[in-house]
Amino acid sequence: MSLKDARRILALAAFLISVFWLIPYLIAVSGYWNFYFTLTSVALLSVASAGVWLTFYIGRINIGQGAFALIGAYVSAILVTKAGISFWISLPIAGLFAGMVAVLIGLPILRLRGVYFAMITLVLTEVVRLAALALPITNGAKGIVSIPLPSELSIFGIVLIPDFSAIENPKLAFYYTACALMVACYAAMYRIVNSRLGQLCRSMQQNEELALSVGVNIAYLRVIIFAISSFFGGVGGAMFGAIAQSVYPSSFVVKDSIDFMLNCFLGGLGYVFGPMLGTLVLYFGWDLLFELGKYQLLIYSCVLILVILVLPNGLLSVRLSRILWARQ
Amino acid sequence: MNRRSIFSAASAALLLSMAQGSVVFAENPLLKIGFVGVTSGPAAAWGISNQRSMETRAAWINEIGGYKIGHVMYDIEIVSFDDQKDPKRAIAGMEKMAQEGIHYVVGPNVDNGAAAVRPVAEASGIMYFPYAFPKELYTAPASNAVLGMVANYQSGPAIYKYLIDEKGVKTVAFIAANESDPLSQRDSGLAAAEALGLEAVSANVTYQVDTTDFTPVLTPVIRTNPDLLVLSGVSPANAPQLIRSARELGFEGLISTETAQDAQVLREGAGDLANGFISVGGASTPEIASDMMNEFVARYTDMFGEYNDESNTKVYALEYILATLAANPAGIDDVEEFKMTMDTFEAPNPYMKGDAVLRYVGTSSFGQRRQLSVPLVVNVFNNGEFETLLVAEVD
Amino acid sequence: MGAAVTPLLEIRELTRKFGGLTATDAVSFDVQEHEILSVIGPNGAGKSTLFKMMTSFLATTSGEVLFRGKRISDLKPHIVARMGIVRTFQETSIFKNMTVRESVLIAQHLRSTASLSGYFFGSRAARSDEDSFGRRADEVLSFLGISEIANERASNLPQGHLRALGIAIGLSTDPVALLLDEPFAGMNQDETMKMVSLVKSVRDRGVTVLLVEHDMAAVMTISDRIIVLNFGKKIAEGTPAQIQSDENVIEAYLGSSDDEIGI
Amino acid sequence: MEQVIANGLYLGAQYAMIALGLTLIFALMNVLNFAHGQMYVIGGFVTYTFYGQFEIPFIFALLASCATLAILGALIERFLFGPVIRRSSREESTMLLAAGIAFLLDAVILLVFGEKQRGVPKIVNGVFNWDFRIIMPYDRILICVIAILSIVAFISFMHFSKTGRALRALAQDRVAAELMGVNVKRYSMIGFALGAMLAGLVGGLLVTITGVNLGMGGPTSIKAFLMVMIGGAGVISGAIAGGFILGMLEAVGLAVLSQYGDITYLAIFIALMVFLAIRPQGLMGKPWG
Repeated sequence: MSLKDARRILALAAFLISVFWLIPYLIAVSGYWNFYFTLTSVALLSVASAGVWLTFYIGRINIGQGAFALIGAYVSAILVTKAGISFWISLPIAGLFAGMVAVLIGLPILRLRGVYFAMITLVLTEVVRLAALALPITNGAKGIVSIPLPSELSIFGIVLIPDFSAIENPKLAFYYTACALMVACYAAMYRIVNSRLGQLCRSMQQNEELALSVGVNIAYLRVIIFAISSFFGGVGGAMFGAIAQSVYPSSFVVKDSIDFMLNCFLGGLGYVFGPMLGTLVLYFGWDLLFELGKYQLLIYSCVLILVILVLPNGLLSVRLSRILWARQ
Repeated sequence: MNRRSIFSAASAALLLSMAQGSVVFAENPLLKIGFVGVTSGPAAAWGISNQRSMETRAAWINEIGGYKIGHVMYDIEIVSFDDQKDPKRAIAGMEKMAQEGIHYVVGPNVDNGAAAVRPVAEASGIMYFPYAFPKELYTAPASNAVLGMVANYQSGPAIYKYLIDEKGVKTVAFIAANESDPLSQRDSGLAAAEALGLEAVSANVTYQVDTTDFTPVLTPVIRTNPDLLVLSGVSPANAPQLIRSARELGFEGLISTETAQDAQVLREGAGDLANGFISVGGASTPEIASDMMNEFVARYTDMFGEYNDESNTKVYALEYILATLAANPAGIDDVEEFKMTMDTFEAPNPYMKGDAVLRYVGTSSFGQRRQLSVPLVVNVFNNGEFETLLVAEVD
Repeated sequence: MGAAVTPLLEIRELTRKFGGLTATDAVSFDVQEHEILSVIGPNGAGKSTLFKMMTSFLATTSGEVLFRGKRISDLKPHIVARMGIVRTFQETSIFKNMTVRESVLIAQHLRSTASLSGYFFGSRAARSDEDSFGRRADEVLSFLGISEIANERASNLPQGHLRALGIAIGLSTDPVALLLDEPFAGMNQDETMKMVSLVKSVRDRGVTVLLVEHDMAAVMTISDRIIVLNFGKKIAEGTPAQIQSDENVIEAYLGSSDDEIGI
Repeated sequence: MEQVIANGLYLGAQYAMIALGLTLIFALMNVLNFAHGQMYVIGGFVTYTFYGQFEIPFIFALLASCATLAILGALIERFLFGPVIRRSSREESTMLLAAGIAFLLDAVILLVFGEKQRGVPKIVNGVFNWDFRIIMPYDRILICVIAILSIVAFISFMHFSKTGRALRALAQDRVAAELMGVNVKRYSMIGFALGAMLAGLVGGLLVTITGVNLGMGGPTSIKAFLMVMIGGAGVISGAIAGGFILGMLEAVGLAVLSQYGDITYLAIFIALMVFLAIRPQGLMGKPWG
């Protein structure tokens, strides 16, 4: 094992320990219970942002992740409330459904690049919201409310996940679930980026024509990547629906789509863990500035602009972290 | 590594600011009341009128030495959280309120926010006072939400009935923004109108929230030539444009809405064209405003430069919370005590002339008392001012 | 029937129209195995369009391309590439932010045996692919004499190395026919001569090479045969000596104001 | 039907003007300016302040809007976009900056002008009514005419003035323009200022009809994006065409689909997606990737 590998494993261990042990410990000691929800949100939003990052990775600006998050939230909510399916089964179905929609939409629109793709995805967010308002199965404007908390998941009588409504602290349970999702999602991303798959994606991002002429099936690859991206969006959205126990057509709107994209930019498009850090800073930053009252938005935007001026290639372009983040 | 350092810096910053916060008010014990709502972006007016009316009232109370609950005088502090009209943020806001040990929170302002905070509020023992109408929030088994205003399915029938009797209205048309809250309000308004025997000649036309020119939207509606045009759930920003476009298209019937509006905005945006426009308001019209209401308006204007008539209805939530706590001081830390008091609570309404009372209502709509009895004041706009058309009460 | 070997590529009546403009007009010729064939012509003669159609990057308006007697027009570009007909482009024919070795690794994609999910999970096929790709990449780089720049970023390379990289990318696909688009453009005498010998050595590996080129001196030295296009039409075909004395060609070039072409 | 066409024309003229500034900035710097709508709102509020509050003649208030926005645009280009574009490795990164600026302007608007909807007195009273076939208030007709005149003036400026030609050269090919001796830095700033000024102008014009509030910014930007896409990104004539087409689509869509209310915009948006998927470069644009 090389030194580099050893460092990586150490960094991973440190990350896992801080997410699953240190942060809960600090929260318990300091009594800031409300950070659980904020961090849960960060974890889930960073899963959706990871999807956007993946589409950036194949050279597409994706401002449509809100649409897939909303689709995911509705699929899960409908399955749980109308079909009585366990949330834990509905979660992957929500992701898969979002992925399927992505394949259908992606086939025609992934041919586009640059702002053209960006605009279509932006319109897509609005289309899904309007469809949610118009379709009967989504219960229209009234939304789906009073969704039960996730129930028990057991296989052969062995309880894998306890019933959330029965446990003492569902906040903590949601936090652990969200973090587990996040870790799984970023592990998958890391693997994609550092395998040949990642090289193929980068070849597409940098020169689609050349990639095509050396035999890369870019049409197939980009649909697959877009589907994975939307899968992340769907899962993130479904989980949010479970926490809020309600879904409305306006649960994820254009602003969310834009936020997902901004998370990626802020963290750095060249770094796998960019969207995670970007989400943390953008989302958590807003909460921290809560004390500023009416100047909250002013200070928030000024800080944001300053960060962009100093680090136009994202937060992670500060090289203090070669150990943790593989530079692409 | 990075994440951890940000986290600890954050905790430090928060601790520091909280320490400062508690130093400022030292004389009386502090009672914190929360506000979670939208104070930035397109719908900012809703939340800001809410927040400002609470801050005005709190400053006023503190100036005169505090609010007496039990044997203690409390200073009131308003803790506000801007949810940006995003249900995810609203949950974070409610968590923050729980963190601050707050048990009474005004808001959120929209349906999806109110629905989203419900799990947190119930788990953390928070009573919240949304300005959102979904009945599920107020009907058992839900018990922590209290509707902060008159719902449109309550005010609508009162207005329609009045217009049928007094103005001979027979046909009605609805127009709403293509968004959850206005659409729900349109649907319930439509049901109410039909129950009263009105014929709905147009109820399907909607507009995008970001519409700035309503002529194309209204053209087909006006063609149906209704006696009454209802602007369901219209935001104060859109109301003057809608009125203006309708009048310019030659519409001569009545126009009404079941949401609160601001006279200044109507005056600027539609001028004389808004004459005769019927909306729901609070109690600031001269006919019914008490001295206390007038002083409230004066103080609000002092503090923030300009009054917003939407605050007429929004002044009540804070007053109700404090008065109910005064009636049963045990409620300060225990919302179950508060809930028990709600069923019997009654106090004079300081903002209205006459013998109006503050009490909790809602049994006929929700099966339990989970609504503030805010006077249902129906105003008509005339030459730049609101005049009271009728006053009613909801049960 | 005659005992003539089937040509590697047969171009038959290939036509492409853009709106009212005819970019190539019923162009036909054959490409034999192991030859170096150049396509020349004044600017706008339709050379690049021709290459694009041969590799399916552009749909044909009419006509067809046969590869070893089988029709390949209308196939997807990456399928054509997989059959061994590979095109490299002008200056931009690189992956800017990749190293030379990474680019060459990517270029071997059409020889991969593992599936995408295989690469994700690191299946046995994927691992053996990676090994063979690596060996092959090193071999190609040393063959072209550019091993020392293997870990340089493409965006940092000088002109000459860029072209070599372009050829390396083309060569790593293990092509049957390599279509080079202006490989000598913007090079000085020295660089051009190096490149010429490089192209020749590629052919000596058994690869058929097609060129689109402006540099007459290089074309004349390197080509076995030359096709001349003018205004989308083929006006001449033959050995360098034949072309140099062809009246149509001389007229086409004199008639054009293209003075970079020194005939 | 006449009413529908009149509505469409009127909507189209105002949309086209909004899209013009956006497409100019896009053509020059390849920046998708998310803050364009906020600039429009500021234009509206400045005119409101001068004309509505201080009762200065409308035309001067309008000029004040233009001047404010031109200066603001120049500053934003000089100190924000310029440096970031030079230093970022992927040009999309400017989107984050644009969004940051949009947030900032939103915050400033909220603090300076407040949360309420604002309106100004009508500049012309009366309604043109052609036998109930076309009903159009005179102020709308006036604004529509001014908008069309401004568009014509802008196009002439781009074609016949030295600055305009330099800007067009810049838009076509930055490198070539630099080689031809165009001062790229200076003209980028002028172009951005001009784009912002257009936003201010249309904001100032429309405040007389639609009023203004702080929430109009974001949706306006998005609508402007759509128009630019329909016409073709970075093409002036495309933006104008896009504006008129979207205006017509809305007018016709709302008239035809009004009984299905909820799905009018759904239909418009889906049609847009299909159109863009088939013809990504829009009506007049060149493919860009």
